[in-house]
Amino acid sequence: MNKLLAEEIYYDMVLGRLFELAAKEHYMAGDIAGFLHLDIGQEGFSVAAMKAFEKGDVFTTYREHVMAISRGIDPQAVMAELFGKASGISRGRGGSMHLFDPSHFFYGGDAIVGGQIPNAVGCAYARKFLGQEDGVMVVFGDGATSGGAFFESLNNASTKKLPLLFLCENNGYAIGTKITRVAPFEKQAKKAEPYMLTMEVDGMDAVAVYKAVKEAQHLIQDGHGPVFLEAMTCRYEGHSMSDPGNYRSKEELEICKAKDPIERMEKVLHETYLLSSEQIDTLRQRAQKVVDDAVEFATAAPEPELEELYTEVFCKGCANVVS
Amino acid sequence: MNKLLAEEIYYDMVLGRLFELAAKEHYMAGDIAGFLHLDIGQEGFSVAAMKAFEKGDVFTTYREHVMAISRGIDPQAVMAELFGKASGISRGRGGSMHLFDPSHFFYGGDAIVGGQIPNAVGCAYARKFLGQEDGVMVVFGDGATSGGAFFESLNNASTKKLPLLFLCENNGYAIGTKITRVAPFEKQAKKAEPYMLTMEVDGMDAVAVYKAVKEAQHLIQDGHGPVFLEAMTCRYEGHSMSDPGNYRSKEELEICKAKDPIERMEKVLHETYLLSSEQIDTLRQRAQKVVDDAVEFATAAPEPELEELYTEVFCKGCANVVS
Amino acid sequence: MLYREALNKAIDEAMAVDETVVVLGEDVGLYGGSYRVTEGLIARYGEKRLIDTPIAELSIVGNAVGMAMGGLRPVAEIMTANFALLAFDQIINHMAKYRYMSAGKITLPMVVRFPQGVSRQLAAQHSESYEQMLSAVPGLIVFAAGDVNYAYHALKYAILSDDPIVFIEHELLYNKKGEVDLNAEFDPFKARIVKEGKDVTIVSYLKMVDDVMAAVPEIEKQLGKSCEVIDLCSLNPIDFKTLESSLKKTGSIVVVEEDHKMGSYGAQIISWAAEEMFYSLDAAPLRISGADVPIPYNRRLELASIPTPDSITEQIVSWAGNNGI
Amino acid sequence: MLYREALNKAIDEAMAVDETVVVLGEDVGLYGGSYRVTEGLIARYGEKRLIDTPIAELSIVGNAVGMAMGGLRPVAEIMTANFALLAFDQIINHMAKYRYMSAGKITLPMVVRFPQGVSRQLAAQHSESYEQMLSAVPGLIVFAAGDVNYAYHALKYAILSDDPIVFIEHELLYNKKGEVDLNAEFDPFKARIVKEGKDVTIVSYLKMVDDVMAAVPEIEKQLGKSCEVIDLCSLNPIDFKTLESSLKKTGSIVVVEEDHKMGSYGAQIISWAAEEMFYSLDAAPLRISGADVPIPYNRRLELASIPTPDSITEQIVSWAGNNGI
Ligand SMILES: Cc1ncc(C[n+]2csc(CCOP(=O)(O)OP(=O)(O)O)c2C)c(N)n1
Ligand SMILES: Cc1ncc(C[n+]2csc(CCOP(=O)(O)OP(=O)(O)O)c2C)c(N)n1
Ligand SMILES: [Mg+2]
Ligand SMILES: [Mg+2]
Repeated sequence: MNKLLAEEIYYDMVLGRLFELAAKEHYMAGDIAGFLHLDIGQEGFSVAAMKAFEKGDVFTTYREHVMAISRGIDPQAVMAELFGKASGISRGRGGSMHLFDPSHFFYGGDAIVGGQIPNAVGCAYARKFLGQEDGVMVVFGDGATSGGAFFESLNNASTKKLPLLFLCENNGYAIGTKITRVAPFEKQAKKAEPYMLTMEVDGMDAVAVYKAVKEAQHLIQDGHGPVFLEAMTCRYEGHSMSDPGNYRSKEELEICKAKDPIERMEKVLHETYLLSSEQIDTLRQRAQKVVDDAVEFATAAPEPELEELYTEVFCKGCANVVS
Repeated sequence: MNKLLAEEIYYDMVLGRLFELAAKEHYMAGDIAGFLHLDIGQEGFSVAAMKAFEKGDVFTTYREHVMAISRGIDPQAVMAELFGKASGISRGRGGSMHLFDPSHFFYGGDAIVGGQIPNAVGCAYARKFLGQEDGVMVVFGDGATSGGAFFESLNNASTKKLPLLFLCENNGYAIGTKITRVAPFEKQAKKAEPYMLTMEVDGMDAVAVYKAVKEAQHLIQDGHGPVFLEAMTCRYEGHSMSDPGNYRSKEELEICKAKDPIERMEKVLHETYLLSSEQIDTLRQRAQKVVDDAVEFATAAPEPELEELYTEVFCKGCANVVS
Repeated sequence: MLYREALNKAIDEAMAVDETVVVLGEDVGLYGGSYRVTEGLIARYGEKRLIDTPIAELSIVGNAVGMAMGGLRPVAEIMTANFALLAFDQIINHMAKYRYMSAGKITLPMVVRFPQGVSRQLAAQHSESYEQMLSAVPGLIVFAAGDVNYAYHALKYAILSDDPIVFIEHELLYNKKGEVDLNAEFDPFKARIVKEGKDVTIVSYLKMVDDVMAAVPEIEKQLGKSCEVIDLCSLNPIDFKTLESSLKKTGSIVVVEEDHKMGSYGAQIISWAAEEMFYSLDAAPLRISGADVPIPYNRRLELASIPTPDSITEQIVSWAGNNGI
Repeated sequence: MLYREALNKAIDEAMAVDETVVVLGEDVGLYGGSYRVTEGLIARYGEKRLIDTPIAELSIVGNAVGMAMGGLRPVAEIMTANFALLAFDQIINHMAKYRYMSAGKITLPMVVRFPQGVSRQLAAQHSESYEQMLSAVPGLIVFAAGDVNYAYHALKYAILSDDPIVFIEHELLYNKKGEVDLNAEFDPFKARIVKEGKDVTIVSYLKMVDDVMAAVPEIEKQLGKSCEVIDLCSLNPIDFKTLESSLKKTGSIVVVEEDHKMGSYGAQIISWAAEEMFYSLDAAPLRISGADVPIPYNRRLELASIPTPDSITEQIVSWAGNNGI
């Protein structure tokens, strides 16, 4: 990883953290509603995965703000979406859980746990069919690894040797349920073993995640078939803003926070890339500015017109055809 | 296996074969309709599994006539069900695919591929909860091992260490689709490896199936948790009466028929248990008589009354309650 | 008592009287349920009876069916209606049919409960209503709890009954307050006359009952007529008797429902009225429903996609004008 | 040409004009489809475009959604309606909603097709109809092919259109004969007037259109009135214009459908007639539907569970008597 990239990753992580903190603040202020799932603690994972999987398509879940931004979607359009505004990336119709941007090959934002995985399989089939060799990455949580959609996808992707990276973000919890209470083992990669190569990485270490995803993408691009990569992470906040998170002990949370991916990356910048504290600070300030601008933009952005309610439901032609 | 049991298994296999042949005949004569899935070629598997899994609950699929009979359900009630008669085991409402008899702990006859598997998981939970230690066996085809219901069940049964035997009847085909064309490997037990002990058996060898199922049942009764047993079999007929079965070559079918489980068991009776040809013939004749009686019974049995259309839909009380 | 407390009480009491009652679902145990309906129960009844499941709705219902076959009385919770779609095969092909297909040999004493409807900006994948689909499945009883008293009595009835029952709750009702009348005889199949009236029959259920009641004073004021408001309670079977008497009295019927209009549950009620009560109708029936769109996130759009007290008032008043009421 | 041949021709021609059209489903490739709809296509277009899938309906639709996102035009076949329940999450939460949720950024040019209905003694898990459920989902177009000409034109339209479309066939129509009119302009959204008449409007779709047509001569004879028979064709959106003109002419409406009555698709049509056309109705509308029971195996019971030409005649004649028609 060169210095520029390391900086970029660090910058995106900070941007992600600050974005999430702003989202939290504006949720509490009532500017954002619905379910808001913060990615705080997992920025290293989210950012590094997006940076490493350079080209190709990405499918993910409702916990996707940081990924969306790191994928290149304008933070203003993301924040405006959280605010439900017409300038949002989904014109205020999707909200926090449903950020979509095909121009960035980002089909994120499925709120049915595991539901995006078969979609990613189909997309991988399509891309291979069309001779597009970049591959597809699907991100999902540990909670998704017990549902039929996930299992069917392992089987199908493996049968067809599809260029698909299964990237499991294992933060140990599905809302309040510890994965080990509802699965026979702790690491879910085991479920993929009959079907494909599996790998594990420390999801709190952005550099490691970057390398692992890069390696996996090369494998799938080389026609190796699907790969399963599990990243052990942890989230600092409750599942969503409506979850107080009482099921985790203070100690558990402390251990988790001690691995903070941003601090870790900061150390890397210092020690490996010899950035000064001032240089790092400049990056932070730049990120803060972007977040502040995003909030300002979102605040000022217009509400969707009421006519928006009825657009893009049916085909454009239908109404005429019938009448 | 003692002689009596060997005879019994052989007798049930012949009974099964003759029953299926009679069903086929009466389907062609128009006495039976709908989908009729014959078990010809697989009788060794079906009978031995039922005999071995003595107590406990059995869940299975639409290809279940032979299992039902071997489980102890009166062949007359089964044949009458195929004829759609009021004396049928499901009073003519279920037909060939839906034979149920809780008094024999037989919840067979689900026609949604894989649909019975989560039911069996739940039943195993209930039995364990209630301190009933016989265990549950769920039978399904190779075609069921790609669907979400199956996978979720492996995971759940394993997490809860349930007394459940997953018995896969792998006859290599799901209707016209060879399993190897739609799965990454030939033997489906591999899919269960992350979750439980897996075993394989020659499904054309009744003695081997008997032993394997016995062993598996002991394991699950001993609190070992779920076990997966895969039996390699083959069916002689098309998938159902409406399938001409053109997707299999003559040679493939010949190879398959050369392993005939009945002939094989006959040899065992001769060689190990020293039965004479006459003794074997007597068993055959006895079976033929039972099948003939079943057909006669089914033919003579009354059609259900038209009022039957509306019984057992809602609770008995509802109508009154509302009125 | 709050609606969610009433549900909790119903489950608690059913578990106390019958040891075979078990609850399963995502986060129902340690977490106490995402809407706190099962709070505290795991402490009382243990992990074997409060079963936290992984996120696998097909299995939640599929296992419940098997548990019922194996001698238990499972109460399955699906976290939100939308996820119930993953279990539709088990609900419709299994839960609803085993009794009939087996000629009554199999009974399934089980309940599947879930919250549905438009809450607050949960967007398209978390805001749906499925009474339309599930009430149309022969073999299922479908209850919809519109108030605290019904929530308690009907859920307790459902758990202890031998029938497969779908029990629908509404996302926005969990903190609704109300009384539970423990002395009254209770019939969960009976519609509830929320308010008597003589000129217009308004039929509703779940949260829309509250919205109707919020609209009624203004409607009555503007029209100078009185409305009879009925909470259907049991969506299948339907208490047509109660509807019939009301309709005979008023000569008109309005259905108010939150779900999309096209093919809605309310169409069944209007269709019944037109088919069976045609000559008692003095006016065209009216159906007030949600818009035929997936539910949008933005609050203005969201509110525009469902009936509100204001839009109910407006539509009824304008309808009354057009129909000479 | 047979109905199944018309479907085959539609798929074949769509595959020929657009290389991104792919077909996926169980036994659609080598086997040629369990109702022979895709027969011969694998020889022409190869395994990459005729994709035999394992038995995993959720993935069949879920993969099709992803294929459409990735640049293909998938045509997914579900072997029988009942199994589509396993894919309801993908159909309803994904296929129907991605366009709206993404504010139009994602388009899903895809078709999900399946046969439904009561065939011949296939019993409760193989005899169902889901137009009631699927027509109620905003974002999905639902076509129901009642004849050979429509089967060809509407399927070809569906495959080449950019909308997510559910295409419903009927188990008993595959061997139905008919002409395909290749010259006519074709509008898949338009209802088809199967027979003109002036006294009674009978609305139907899929196989029931044939049963209605079989009943009509006797009905007309007994009543001395003439019936207008309409095949809806597009179940969502509905061609209300055609219904409206007919109803204005006849003053009465009968819906005939195979599905269970409770909450049926036809309730939507009757409800519309009562709400929107009340003052044009001279008689109570009539809905003739299947019984509210899972479909039994026994042939007599099975026939008793659905409308037949005889029962249609009987019900319409007795209704006409009661309503002074
Ligand atoms: C099919 C389905 N079931 C249940 C839910 C409710 N739900 C939303 S997120 C969630 C937990 C998911 O956990 P995990 O996959 O580990 O992701 P994380 O939130 O930890 O990132 C649940 C149960 C849902 N959205 N979809
Ligand atoms: C969910 C579902 N999908 C499709 C079908 C149609 N179908 C019936 S049997 C069958 C093949 C099953 O094959 P397998 O499980 O190997 O059992 P076998 O018939 O070979 O014994 C299929 C696809 C079904 N009944 N259920
Ligand atoms: Mg998690
Ligand atoms: Mg098979």
